[in-house]
Amino acid sequence: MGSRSLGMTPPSLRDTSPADGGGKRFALAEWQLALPLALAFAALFLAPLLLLVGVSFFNDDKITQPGFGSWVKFFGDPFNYKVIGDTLLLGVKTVCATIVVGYPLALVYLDLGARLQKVLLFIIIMPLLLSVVVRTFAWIVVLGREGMVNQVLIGLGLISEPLRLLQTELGLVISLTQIEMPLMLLPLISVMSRLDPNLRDASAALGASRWRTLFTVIVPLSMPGLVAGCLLVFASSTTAFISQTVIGGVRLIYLPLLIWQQSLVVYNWPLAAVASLSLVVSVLSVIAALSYLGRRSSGHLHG
Amino acid sequence: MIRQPFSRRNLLAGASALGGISFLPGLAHAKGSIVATTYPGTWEDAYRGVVAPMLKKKDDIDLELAPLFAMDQIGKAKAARGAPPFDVFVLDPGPRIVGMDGGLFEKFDPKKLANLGKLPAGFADDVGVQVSAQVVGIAYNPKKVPAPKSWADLLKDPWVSRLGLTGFQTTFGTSSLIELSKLFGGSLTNIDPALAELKKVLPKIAAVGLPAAMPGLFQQGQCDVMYTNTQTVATLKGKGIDVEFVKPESGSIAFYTTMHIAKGTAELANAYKYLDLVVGKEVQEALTKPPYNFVPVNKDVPLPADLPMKSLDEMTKYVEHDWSKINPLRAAWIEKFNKEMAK
Amino acid sequence: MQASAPVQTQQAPAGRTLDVDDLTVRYGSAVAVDGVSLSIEPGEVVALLGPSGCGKTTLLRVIAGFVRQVAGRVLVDGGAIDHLPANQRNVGIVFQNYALFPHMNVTENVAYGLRARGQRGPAVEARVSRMLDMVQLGGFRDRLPRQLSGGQQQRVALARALAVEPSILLLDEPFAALDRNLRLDMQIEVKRLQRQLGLTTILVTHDQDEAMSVADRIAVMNKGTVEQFDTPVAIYDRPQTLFVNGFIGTTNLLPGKVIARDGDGATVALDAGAALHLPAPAGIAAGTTVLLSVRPEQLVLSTEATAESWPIVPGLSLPLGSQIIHEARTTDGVALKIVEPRLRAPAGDARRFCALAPDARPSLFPRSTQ
Amino acid sequence: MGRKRSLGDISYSLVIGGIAILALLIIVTPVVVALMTSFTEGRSLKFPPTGFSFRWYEQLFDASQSRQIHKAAGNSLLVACYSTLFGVVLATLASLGLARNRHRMARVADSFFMSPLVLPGITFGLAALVYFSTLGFRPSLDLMIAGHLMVTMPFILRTTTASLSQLDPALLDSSQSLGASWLYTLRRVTLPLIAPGIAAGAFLAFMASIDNVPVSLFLSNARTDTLPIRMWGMMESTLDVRVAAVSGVLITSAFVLMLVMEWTVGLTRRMRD
Repeated sequence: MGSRSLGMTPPSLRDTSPADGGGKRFALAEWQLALPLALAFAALFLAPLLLLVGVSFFNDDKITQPGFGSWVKFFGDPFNYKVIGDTLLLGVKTVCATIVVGYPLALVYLDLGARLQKVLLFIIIMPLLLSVVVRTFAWIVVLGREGMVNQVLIGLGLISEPLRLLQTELGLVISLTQIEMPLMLLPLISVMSRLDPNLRDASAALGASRWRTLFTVIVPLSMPGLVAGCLLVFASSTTAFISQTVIGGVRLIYLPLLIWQQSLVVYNWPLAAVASLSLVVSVLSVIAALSYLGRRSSGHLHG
Repeated sequence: MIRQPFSRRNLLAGASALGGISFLPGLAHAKGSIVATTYPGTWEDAYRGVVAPMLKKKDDIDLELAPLFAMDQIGKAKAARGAPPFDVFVLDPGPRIVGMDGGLFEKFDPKKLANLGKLPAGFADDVGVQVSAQVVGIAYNPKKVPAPKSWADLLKDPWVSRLGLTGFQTTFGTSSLIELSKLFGGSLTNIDPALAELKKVLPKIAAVGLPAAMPGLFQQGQCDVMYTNTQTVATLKGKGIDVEFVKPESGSIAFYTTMHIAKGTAELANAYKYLDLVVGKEVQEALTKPPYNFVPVNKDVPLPADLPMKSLDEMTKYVEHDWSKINPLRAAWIEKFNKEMAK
Repeated sequence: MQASAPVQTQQAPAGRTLDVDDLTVRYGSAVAVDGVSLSIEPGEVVALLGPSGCGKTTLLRVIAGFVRQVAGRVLVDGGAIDHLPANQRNVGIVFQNYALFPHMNVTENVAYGLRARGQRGPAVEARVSRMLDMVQLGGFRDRLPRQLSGGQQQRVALARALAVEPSILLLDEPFAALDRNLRLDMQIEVKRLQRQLGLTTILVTHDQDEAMSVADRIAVMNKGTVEQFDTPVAIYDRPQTLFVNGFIGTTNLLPGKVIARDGDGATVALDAGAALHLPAPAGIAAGTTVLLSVRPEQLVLSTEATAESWPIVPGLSLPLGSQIIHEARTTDGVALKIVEPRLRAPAGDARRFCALAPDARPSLFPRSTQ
Repeated sequence: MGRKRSLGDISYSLVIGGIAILALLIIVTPVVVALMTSFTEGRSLKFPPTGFSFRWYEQLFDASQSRQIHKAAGNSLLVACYSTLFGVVLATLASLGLARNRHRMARVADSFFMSPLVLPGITFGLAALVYFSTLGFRPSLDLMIAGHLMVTMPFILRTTTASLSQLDPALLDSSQSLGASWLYTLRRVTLPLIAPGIAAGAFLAFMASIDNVPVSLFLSNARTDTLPIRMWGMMESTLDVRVAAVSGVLITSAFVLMLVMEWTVGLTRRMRD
């Protein structure tokens, strides 16, 4: 759309070197500055991924017999479907949890003054910059059988036996909620703080309750941010290998664990390649679907 | 060897120039370095704490340790295809056979060990050298649960609800599960009964973890009973954790741990120096002491009193498994365990 | 009036001539500038005037060297500059938003062009001081652009463009971002500087008042072509196309038909109900339907009917400063605006007839068939 | 105001406020807990910590006892510095070339370069291992730098492209018509103005590299262990209390770095937009 009508500057041709004086100039097109990155990208990113696709079409772990054996083996096993399903489901659960917990925080952010907003934003971003290992470690201490949560709950007399939180999906989702929350909040806050503050006042002046305003005005208008957040959280939580194994243990099997076992424990590269390509395809297709919905909803809003 | 895009030394020089990390002692240039694997946990602590400083002092060689279980080492080495990621393996009997079959080891020349004479006959061959013995049994927290008596107790209350379970990735896990299986009609090559029994009590089991995670889970109180080796128990005790070792009624499992030189290593001479040091009296004696409690192989080092055996001759009284029969089945077992134990 | 000769001032350096020769620019399939030719005299100020998208900015950018033409030439003092990149054309340019470097103070901004040419030392400082004195900003040398008002920013932009002694000065909507009062001051200021330096200048604007007050000549552009290139007065009084007529000033368009021709004149029967004898261009024959264009101040109201007046229905009257604007409607439904000095206007709406003022110079255009 | 607060509005404040507080707790608690446990006197990780001491920090900073951790930290810093450095050069060049280019191919290339952000890290890690070992390379720091470069470069590309597209094109045009060469314009105008964007991106890339597990996991060996891998090992096997001390150091340095970045380049603003 916009890019066509604005597509005025031809893809190149700002002169660069005046070194040549008059006459013929050696003109380095500006886009060629992207070539070094393009080369690095091709050699270090695309080539490995293509090779991985190639490796998946071998039958044996010594990579000598080409064929579809690994694909047949992986998708012939119903267990793997369950693993894929569980992985995607974990992503969905984490997304839901971050929305439920994160959205109100974004609302509160909107009501704060500029100074407090800055502080809150700082707090929100901080975990993002903390090592995942550190955060996961912290959750072991918090969620453990003798950890903080259980001690508090027992201390309050709410439970007599410690809850089992580590090595359960509940514990995993809790810890992922913290780890992924910034990814949800940043796009959400970005979109919400661009909303016209008068909208809420207008809604209130028209007699809508705050709940009504929330669901009929704010939520629909913040949809693009929400979708962007969901996308990031989903992509990140389905592949959060460290948290999945350390908090989840080995009874909860998700694709990353499977890939790790196949590649670095059993050392069946073709099968690991199949598993990781399945991870890519399934995660990316959910993401594609989400962003399609996001585009539709934002198209809806902005005509 | 493969030429690297930019030399390591350049990088390190650059790194110290970048400031802030120049205090790192690792940057001091040593005469040589060697990468050896070690098992995570006690082995890692012991080799870092005892062996590495001795090797540095004696031969000015930097010992880099890669904590990996035996199967992982084999996997990494196989994957590297001729460019071994480390110079020396430490392996249990099963993976040792896999490594031999895969041609992962340099032919070993026992005569290059100055300490060869101190080892019992047959402890060094053209594959590698035995450096310790491991004893596997049950560890439990005496403050939380009574002492279990047999492998079967693990599946009964009160132990089962405090049990920490791990699969077939390790020798101690595999051996323990085989022993458990035998009690329910299984055999060396049939672990299905054990899995079937485990599955019945699965909802009660406190934790299922990666082998490396077990000591941590025990320490955190996530589980209070597990199968493991004597060294792990010793390490946990050393940290002030309530833990005791029991020998199951059907006997503890014992096996020798061996070290091997990786095929294609660039550090052949240093590897021999390292192995010679490991079986030497000094190291063996130090590792025998708490909190490491290794079973020594050097004839000059007496077995300490608190070990479960008095001399290496007793090894025959312990349960030993024929790994040439287990190995072909193991990959399938790992997968099976994953699937059966998955929620 | 004639197309004005360049205004020479005391010992000002002679400006350059600028010739644009049959210039065409395309963006993809769209033609932005379509065979434009202009000849600009030394020291002259020419305004490129037109609605947005008419190609005036593109023409400016071609002269500056930012955009490349597909055909035609640009010549300064008779020499083509098309092969030169923008940084070797020595063309000064002032942008609408001034484009001051936000991370540099006033001095650094003004010195930028000199430093970029490798000049250093006291000569640069002296030149910068002179420029800043010239734009009366000597006391603001260490301020950052964001610490200056809009007018001050514009003076800095001007000083920066002039510091490198450009051969041509290009002004791209330079007054658009200023408020009304400041705009007039700055227009005078720019004109003063331009006269003082004798710089050949091109001003791009969509504001006809600005073009009228600053430019010596105006090129009215529409859809990539120049519709008329003439002095402001000529453009106002004698628009050559309906577009120019409509774009410059306010006008009333009265439909009618030529009923007779004689020499330079024609008799036009207005649909509103009057027959007028007017000077007419040669191309309009008897029988042609035409539009008569009359400026609001060239119409008068009267109480009585004559052969040369037509009846109207009076509407609102709005006083506007010294003038008063009357709205009215002809009997065939055409809306009219009539302006007269407020003091001369009688109260009430007894005047129900409209006619041309005695000195009116209406224009006749053939009515397009569409 | 004078309007009476309805039941609905009160419930709104309670529910939204309550959940927001919970959210803050979830975000902050683990960080605080990790910090607290690092000062324990006990030899194992327990909460609440038993006693207060710096012993684990002392042990952590002791060169002989924690050589391996120092080495891993050194490796991490090295890999992060180099991959960020290369990333800054490559990504800045690329965004200079592409950010203002409206050509369709430029947009395609841009989204291509951003794709490592959504590709599961473990997949790329495996792919890189397969690729490099097929080419005959041993796992090494060099490979890790290459791998990290790919997964962290998008951060720099994103912030740099954003600040370039906020840069007024008239500034570049003016510079040019004032006689400045492309390079002079780059040096004096473009780079100074987009520098905060580059710096913010470089910071994010640096932190992402320091934190990276999936790529390091596949491309490291014992010589080239990185800090997170080392910590993961310590955390899994022995739950060494030094993990808490390392966490403490990391939390503190991340906090300080963030403050510095906030003051110098307005980090939070850049991450919000």
